[in-house]
Amino acid sequence: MPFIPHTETEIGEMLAAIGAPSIDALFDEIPAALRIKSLAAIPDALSEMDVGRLMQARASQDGRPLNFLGAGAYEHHIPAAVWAIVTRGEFYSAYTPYQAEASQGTLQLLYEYQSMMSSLTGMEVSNASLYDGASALAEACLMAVRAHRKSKSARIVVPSTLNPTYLSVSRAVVEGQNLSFTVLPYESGKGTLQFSKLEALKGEDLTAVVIQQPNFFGQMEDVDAITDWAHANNALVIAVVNPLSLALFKPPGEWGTKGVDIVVGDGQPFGVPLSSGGPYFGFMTTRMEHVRQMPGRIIGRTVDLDGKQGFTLTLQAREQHIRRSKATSNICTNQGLLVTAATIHMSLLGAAGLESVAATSQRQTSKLIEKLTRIPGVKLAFDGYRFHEAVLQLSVKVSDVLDALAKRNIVGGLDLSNLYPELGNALLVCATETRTDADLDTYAAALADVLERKP
Amino acid sequence: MPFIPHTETEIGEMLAAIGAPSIDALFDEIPAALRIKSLAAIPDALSEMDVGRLMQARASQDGRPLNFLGAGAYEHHIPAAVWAIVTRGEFYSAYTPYQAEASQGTLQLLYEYQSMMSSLTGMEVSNASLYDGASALAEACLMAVRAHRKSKSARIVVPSTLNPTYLSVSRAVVEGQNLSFTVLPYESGKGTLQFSKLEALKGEDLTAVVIQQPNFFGQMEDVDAITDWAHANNALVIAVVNPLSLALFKPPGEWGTKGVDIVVGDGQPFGVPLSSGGPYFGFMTTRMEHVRQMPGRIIGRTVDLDGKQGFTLTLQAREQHIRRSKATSNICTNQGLLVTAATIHMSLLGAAGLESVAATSQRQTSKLIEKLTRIPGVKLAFDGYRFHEAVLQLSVKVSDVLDALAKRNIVGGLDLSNLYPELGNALLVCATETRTDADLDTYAAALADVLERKP
Amino acid sequence: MSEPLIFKHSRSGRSAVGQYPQAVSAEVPEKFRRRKRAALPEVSELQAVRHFTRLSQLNFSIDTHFYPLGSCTMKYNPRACNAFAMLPEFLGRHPLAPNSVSQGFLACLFELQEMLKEVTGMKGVSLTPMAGAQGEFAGVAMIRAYHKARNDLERTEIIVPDAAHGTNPATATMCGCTVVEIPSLPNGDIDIDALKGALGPKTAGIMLTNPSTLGVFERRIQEVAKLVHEAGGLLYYDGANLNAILGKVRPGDMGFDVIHMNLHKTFSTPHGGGGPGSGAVGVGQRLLPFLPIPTVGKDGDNYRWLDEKDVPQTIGRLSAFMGNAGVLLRAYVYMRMLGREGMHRVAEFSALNANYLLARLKKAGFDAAYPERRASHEFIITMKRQAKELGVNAMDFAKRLLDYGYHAPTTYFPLLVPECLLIEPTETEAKEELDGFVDALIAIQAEAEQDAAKVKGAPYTLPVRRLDDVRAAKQLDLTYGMRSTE
Amino acid sequence: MSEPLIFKHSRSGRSAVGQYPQAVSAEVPEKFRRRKRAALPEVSELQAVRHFTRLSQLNFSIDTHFYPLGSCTMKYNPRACNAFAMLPEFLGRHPLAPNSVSQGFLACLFELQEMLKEVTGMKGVSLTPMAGAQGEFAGVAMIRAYHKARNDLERTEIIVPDAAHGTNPATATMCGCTVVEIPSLPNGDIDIDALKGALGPKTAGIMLTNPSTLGVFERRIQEVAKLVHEAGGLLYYDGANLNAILGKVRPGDMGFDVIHMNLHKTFSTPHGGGGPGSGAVGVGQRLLPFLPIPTVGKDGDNYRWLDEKDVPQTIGRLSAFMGNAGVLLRAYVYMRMLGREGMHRVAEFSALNANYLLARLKKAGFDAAYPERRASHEFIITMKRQAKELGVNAMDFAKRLLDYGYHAPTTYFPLLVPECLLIEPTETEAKEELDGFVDALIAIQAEAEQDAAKVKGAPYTLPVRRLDDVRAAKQLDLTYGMRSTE
Repeated sequence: MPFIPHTETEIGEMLAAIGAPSIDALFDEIPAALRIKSLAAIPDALSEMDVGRLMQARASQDGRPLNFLGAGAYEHHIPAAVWAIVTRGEFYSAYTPYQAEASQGTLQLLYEYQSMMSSLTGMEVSNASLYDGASALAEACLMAVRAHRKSKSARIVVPSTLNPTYLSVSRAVVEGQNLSFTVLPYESGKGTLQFSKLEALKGEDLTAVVIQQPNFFGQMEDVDAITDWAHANNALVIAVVNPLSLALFKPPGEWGTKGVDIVVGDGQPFGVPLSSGGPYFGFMTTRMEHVRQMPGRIIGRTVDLDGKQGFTLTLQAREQHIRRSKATSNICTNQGLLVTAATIHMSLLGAAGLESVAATSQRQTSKLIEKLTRIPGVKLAFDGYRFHEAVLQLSVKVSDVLDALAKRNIVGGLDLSNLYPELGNALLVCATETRTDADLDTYAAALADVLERKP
Repeated sequence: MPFIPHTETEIGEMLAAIGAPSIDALFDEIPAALRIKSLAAIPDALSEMDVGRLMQARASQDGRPLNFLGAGAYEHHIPAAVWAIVTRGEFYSAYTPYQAEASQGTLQLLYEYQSMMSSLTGMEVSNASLYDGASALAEACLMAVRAHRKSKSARIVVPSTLNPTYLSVSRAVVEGQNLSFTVLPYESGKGTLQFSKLEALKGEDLTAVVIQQPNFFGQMEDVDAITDWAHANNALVIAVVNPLSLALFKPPGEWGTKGVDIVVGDGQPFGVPLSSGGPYFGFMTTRMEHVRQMPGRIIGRTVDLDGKQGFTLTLQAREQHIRRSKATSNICTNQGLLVTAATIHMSLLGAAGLESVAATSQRQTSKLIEKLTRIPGVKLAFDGYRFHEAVLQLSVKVSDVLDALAKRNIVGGLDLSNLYPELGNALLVCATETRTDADLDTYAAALADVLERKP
Repeated sequence: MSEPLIFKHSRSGRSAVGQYPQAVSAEVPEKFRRRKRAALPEVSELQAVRHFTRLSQLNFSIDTHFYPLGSCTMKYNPRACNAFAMLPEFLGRHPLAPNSVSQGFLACLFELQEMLKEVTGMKGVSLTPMAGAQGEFAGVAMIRAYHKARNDLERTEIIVPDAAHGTNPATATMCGCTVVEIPSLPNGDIDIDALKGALGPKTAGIMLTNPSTLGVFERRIQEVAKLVHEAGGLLYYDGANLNAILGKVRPGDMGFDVIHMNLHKTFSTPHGGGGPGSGAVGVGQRLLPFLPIPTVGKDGDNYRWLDEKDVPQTIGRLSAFMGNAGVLLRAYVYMRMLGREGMHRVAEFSALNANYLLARLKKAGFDAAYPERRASHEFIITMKRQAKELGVNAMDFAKRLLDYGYHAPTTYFPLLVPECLLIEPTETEAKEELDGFVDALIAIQAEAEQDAAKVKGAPYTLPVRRLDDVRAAKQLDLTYGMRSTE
Repeated sequence: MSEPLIFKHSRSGRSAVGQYPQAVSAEVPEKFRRRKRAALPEVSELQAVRHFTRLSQLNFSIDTHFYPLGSCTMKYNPRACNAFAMLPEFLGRHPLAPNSVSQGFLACLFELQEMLKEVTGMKGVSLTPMAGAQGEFAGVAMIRAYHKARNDLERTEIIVPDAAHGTNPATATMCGCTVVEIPSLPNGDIDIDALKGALGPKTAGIMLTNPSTLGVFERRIQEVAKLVHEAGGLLYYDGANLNAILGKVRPGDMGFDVIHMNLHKTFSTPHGGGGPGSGAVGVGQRLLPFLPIPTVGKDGDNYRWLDEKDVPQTIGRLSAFMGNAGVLLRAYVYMRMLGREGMHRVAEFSALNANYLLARLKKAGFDAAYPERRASHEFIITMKRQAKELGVNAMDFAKRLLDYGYHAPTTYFPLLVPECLLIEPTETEAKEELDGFVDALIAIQAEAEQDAAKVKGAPYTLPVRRLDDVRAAKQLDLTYGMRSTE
């Protein structure tokens, strides 16, 4: 029996000890009418070899196309050491560290992670992760409502340059809690927040303003001005950031004169493979004054009976298993294993390494834009400084182009025409440090062919 | 600097402590004329990402053809757990267990391995591995000469159905030691040792007779008769076996009336990937009476100062680091990591699992023979009972057929026409449990096409 | 054994330089430029590998220890699930890649949806929730959406038994509902009279797990379902305890309208030291229109993502992409390896192990919380007597077990049994492991009788002794450098 | 911590059944049939995983501990080397697959040959030897073949310094040669007069490592080479200590005719708890015709195996296929990651670490065996004084170091320095690791002075205390069941 160690002899001995005539008798409290007759739709068991063959066939079917898609999930080099360690049984198959003494490995690692993320974002404290970047933003909105006691509106201002999915998820998650979102448009030609629309809200009760930097288009927002405006208007500021970009760019803790209040984002660029969208992890950092409003696990350093340093879950009074209906969030399981990957990744790269990865990604994207915009029928949608993504406008329908590129084994970017119809045939592209110059040429040649309708 | 942790500050501090003006000064005892000027032929360093890309390109170039080659290296399913554990740093990056107290994991595992191999081969003791099956046979021949004090000839009888490479390697390794090999022919149409040729040696001083079971053609030899004849004629018997086959077949310890004296073989079928030929590992088991003549590391169970069970290298007096020029072999490093894989593999499969793998492999080979010999121009070279390999005779030159199959992404088997010219266009094929019925059909269809000279 | 913080290995200028491209610097306008590098460690590759390898060795885990943590289903995580989910093509697949280069991946997800429908008796499944708690959220949000769609706007009360997981009431609150708690009877069943009293025109639904967290099966579940449905409410099944009934009885057949499944429990994806989990949801006919997106549909031979256009009444998206996709692949591999017969065996052998362990502990003199009931896949013993007579409480037993090489059971949950240990052995543990655990508890009991202080001082053999949680919460030290200590 | 033998977890009828095909039985004629199954363990997959994971934790290793084992070059084994050598295409490649589907693999091997030629100053390389000892064998066999080919049949003596690795004389014997041992001078150099005395018409060659196992560079190597060559002999370089000179000086330039390289030392492939290693050999012009086969050649853009037809005078094959191919891929990846500049750094920083450690230990009062000499990548301290004055010998220091969390240096080798510790820190260790090691030795010295018995009783904190090796050899217990004990 796969994964079941019991021998016939042992089953007999165990039933005798229980005093039950059969295994079936152990279910005698279940009404007979409810008992399952069959599970006809479940196939027969496969051996590991056969499943392996099946999964390899499925994987090969999808292949490994050359990827120029970002939009919240980025292909970066992951050191071989990262997952060799992450998948060690002691990390991989451990539970949440409720028994601190038997979980010091995980706990110390999480404390180290909190230290790194706090420094990277320029904030004071970090939790030990949330599910992903999108749901982290939802949690941040709820947290802002709790933290900003003076604001009664529960009204959150978001720019339309925020990743649209992040807004969708936030709406879905806060649905039952009477929050409202006010979406502000972007400046056409610039692809950044139309500041005048923000200023028009002056004097209204706003709980928080969300800023994504770089924004969904890859453009850099004037975060200092927005942060200062929000604070001047008694709103908290929630920053949504790509953590890798912080190797180059001013951390949210230093935006404006006071810095932001809550920082969230997706930790995927740090050691987490694209992996069809998950598991990734959301991060959240904040100021010390808000720590008791922060959702998710938090690890603290303390001492043991002998005065020796040790690590433990702390501030558990916020959490569902203690506070139940009054908890700051229902979050329970989070994304510990991915945080393990990210912590090892950050340790291997260091600030210098992340800086180099970010700069190289930015450079490769610049080169890509240069190559692609030389093709007739391709132009850049926005001016201004950007990180490693850009919006292009094509002469023809984007979905057709992407289909044609896919046939050439290229994933060409994200079609923005449904999300931002005003941009026309808009395509969001990305190149990271994993894309060589030759890769960029391959893409440019393919795109030129496609636009010229070559076969 | 890749893999070098020294900072500029530290280098300065360290040189100061040494009292040397520069790192270069540390080499001042080397005659200046000898110092390297440059290493022009070594390319510049690549980052891990770039090496990864290069290696993936090299790997993809070779692809993953459908394989029907055996001939001493066999494709079997390896449980995912095996290499997940083998590559744990504690096994992967440890040294030979000279400091027993700090190496109990490796030592206990090797003791378990010795126990398993002894039982599998029906012998009393096992060493902790040799390099591979071929060199293990060479070591066995040398050992037989040491163990058989009454024989003065150092003459080893081998059947021509022994893996020809094993004989080549043995010749090369014993070259300096005055051993001689007498090669006996096989029975045509049967592919097994011509027993009359063995009987013709009656009365001569033979040190040992080698028997491979199943033999290189996949045919089963009459091992009982050969073993008894050898013993009756005062020769030792060295068995060369595929360890997987022992799940089905009588172990060498039970061949004839007394069993053989030394058993060797390649452990590759137990959890070791094909991997272009290595690293594999050679195994060797023997009777207790010969243990002091056995080459290689041996682990023993003992107790510590507190009487607690522990494991340690033992009988080291045989080895080169103690005996130097009088050692039983110069072997030092062996194949510990592969033994680790094999021990986990054997534990996961158990005797029942190995039996099933062996039986399925044999069945798939039978099916393959059936399918292939239905093709005009293909016939079976030998009658008789076989394990999971077979010799086919083709109507055309084998190397051309193999080239054509390779273009169809099939590795079709081993061309025997140089090794056994008397067999004509002979091809050695193999199918293990990893080959599905559909795979066999793919091969049969391709071979039919090739023989019909279809494109 | 202990290991310094990674920051202690850090030296300015040190780095694992092979891990990143060299000699590129970005031209960042001053207004965006970071002024001071983040205080990340500067270590060599060896130092990082050694540090984290050593840290890992400080953990207990399934791969090293018996881990009978009630309500958590710590069973063997097959290595094949990890190996096959981590094939390079799967790891490299971008979540937004076109369907045309995603058919292999989508096929796995579609088939997983189908298999989960079959084992739960539900009509539709969405795999997107990223953890049990998010699955719960999705479940209650769908119940809310259902009532709203019917314009039944007063239904905002969610009934929750007092034994429920803390996530249940927390989720209800998150969904804007009011929680109505009802008591359990002394035999562990729901107090049906209390339920009747709680039901009414404001009832949105009830959240149950069956078997309950008390480790016993709610025998009158059909009556409960009838009552709730008659009152206009829906039934939510908390799948945390699904392992207990997998292949034996289906939540859909019991009358539940929605279920979340913890794939990291019942379907053995790893817990990873606190996630990732996966909280797939299954629904009956009534809630089909509200399933969270995306799900995977099949048109002819083609798989494709289903989104707002296909499910216009959806409660929406819960993650940026497709939830914990890699976890889903692991669960898929697990279910294919178990197959039909294997599904039945999960409940059978987890129940056999739990009932055997309970029988042996009762015989050894320990007090079962529900001695007259069958154990499900888990059961509760209470140390109330030991706490009172010997001054050794459940936590002391738990900590001392660590010294014996066993992870502690869940302690002090469910809240309504005093000094409780909730014990769940799972089906993948061998009899001798259970026997060893019983022997350890017997030995600790003897220690408690002879030398209570010894037990209360445990653990002694772990990397640290008992930690000062009060200090941790009062003198917050949450990042390196926050406090001057060490 | 300890773990029972796997056989203790075994129960008749238990198995990890998902790992093999079901329900096939072979029809085996009675004369071939196995009558009784082998006594392999019968365990579940979880039990196997847990058992071997726990066993692994009983080991010291590079990934967990500083491992200054002299003569063994225990440096960091980059994880990338393993990851890229284990790409599925490489793992699945059959050794006898046609060249047409092997070009990627062959390219790696060809380039590795070329790089090894460059760093050793040799004219040809064969990668086939599977370990250092087999490389040595190949080297001496080629020397023998060379003399035979010239019909110079009397040359059967191999000169070996007394400080040589045990494999050197053992290899010479294996090749049918006679060993002539020559002494070292008190300063660690070879006694040139003794060498002159040993050289003659029977001289086949000399086996040297430089720097020698005494940790010092043989300064008169050019004179040695001249003398040996003039006497008609050839020079063999034992590459065990190549790490000390990599990128600084090349054996070919020193006058050596043949070298073996321990790829598992200098080129950082893992030691694996005792292998696999790889003992590639390099040769100068004279020995090119004798290289063991197969090697990899290049015709135009095509790589192909070279065999007997290409190298008719070859000493032959040393392994069934191509030696430890997977190890070669790891070495290839390592060399590509280091690149040209990285090669130079290997010797530089291993020498820096060794000389720093030596300086600190001398300053702390320990006795260097060759205090006036530069250390190479390793050096020797002797505990002769401590053994005499305190009764605490080198082994006691070594065992006590384990308690301090450091693997012991090599003890009692080379044989000619009494009570010696041969210490090799390697270039991948950080200064603070070296400082910690010095502090530990100082602390042990203090312990030895105050309480010698404490040091002599070490280790105390490992899975076992000092083992009874005499009992192990006298009451042989080599397989489970051989003795009744436990």
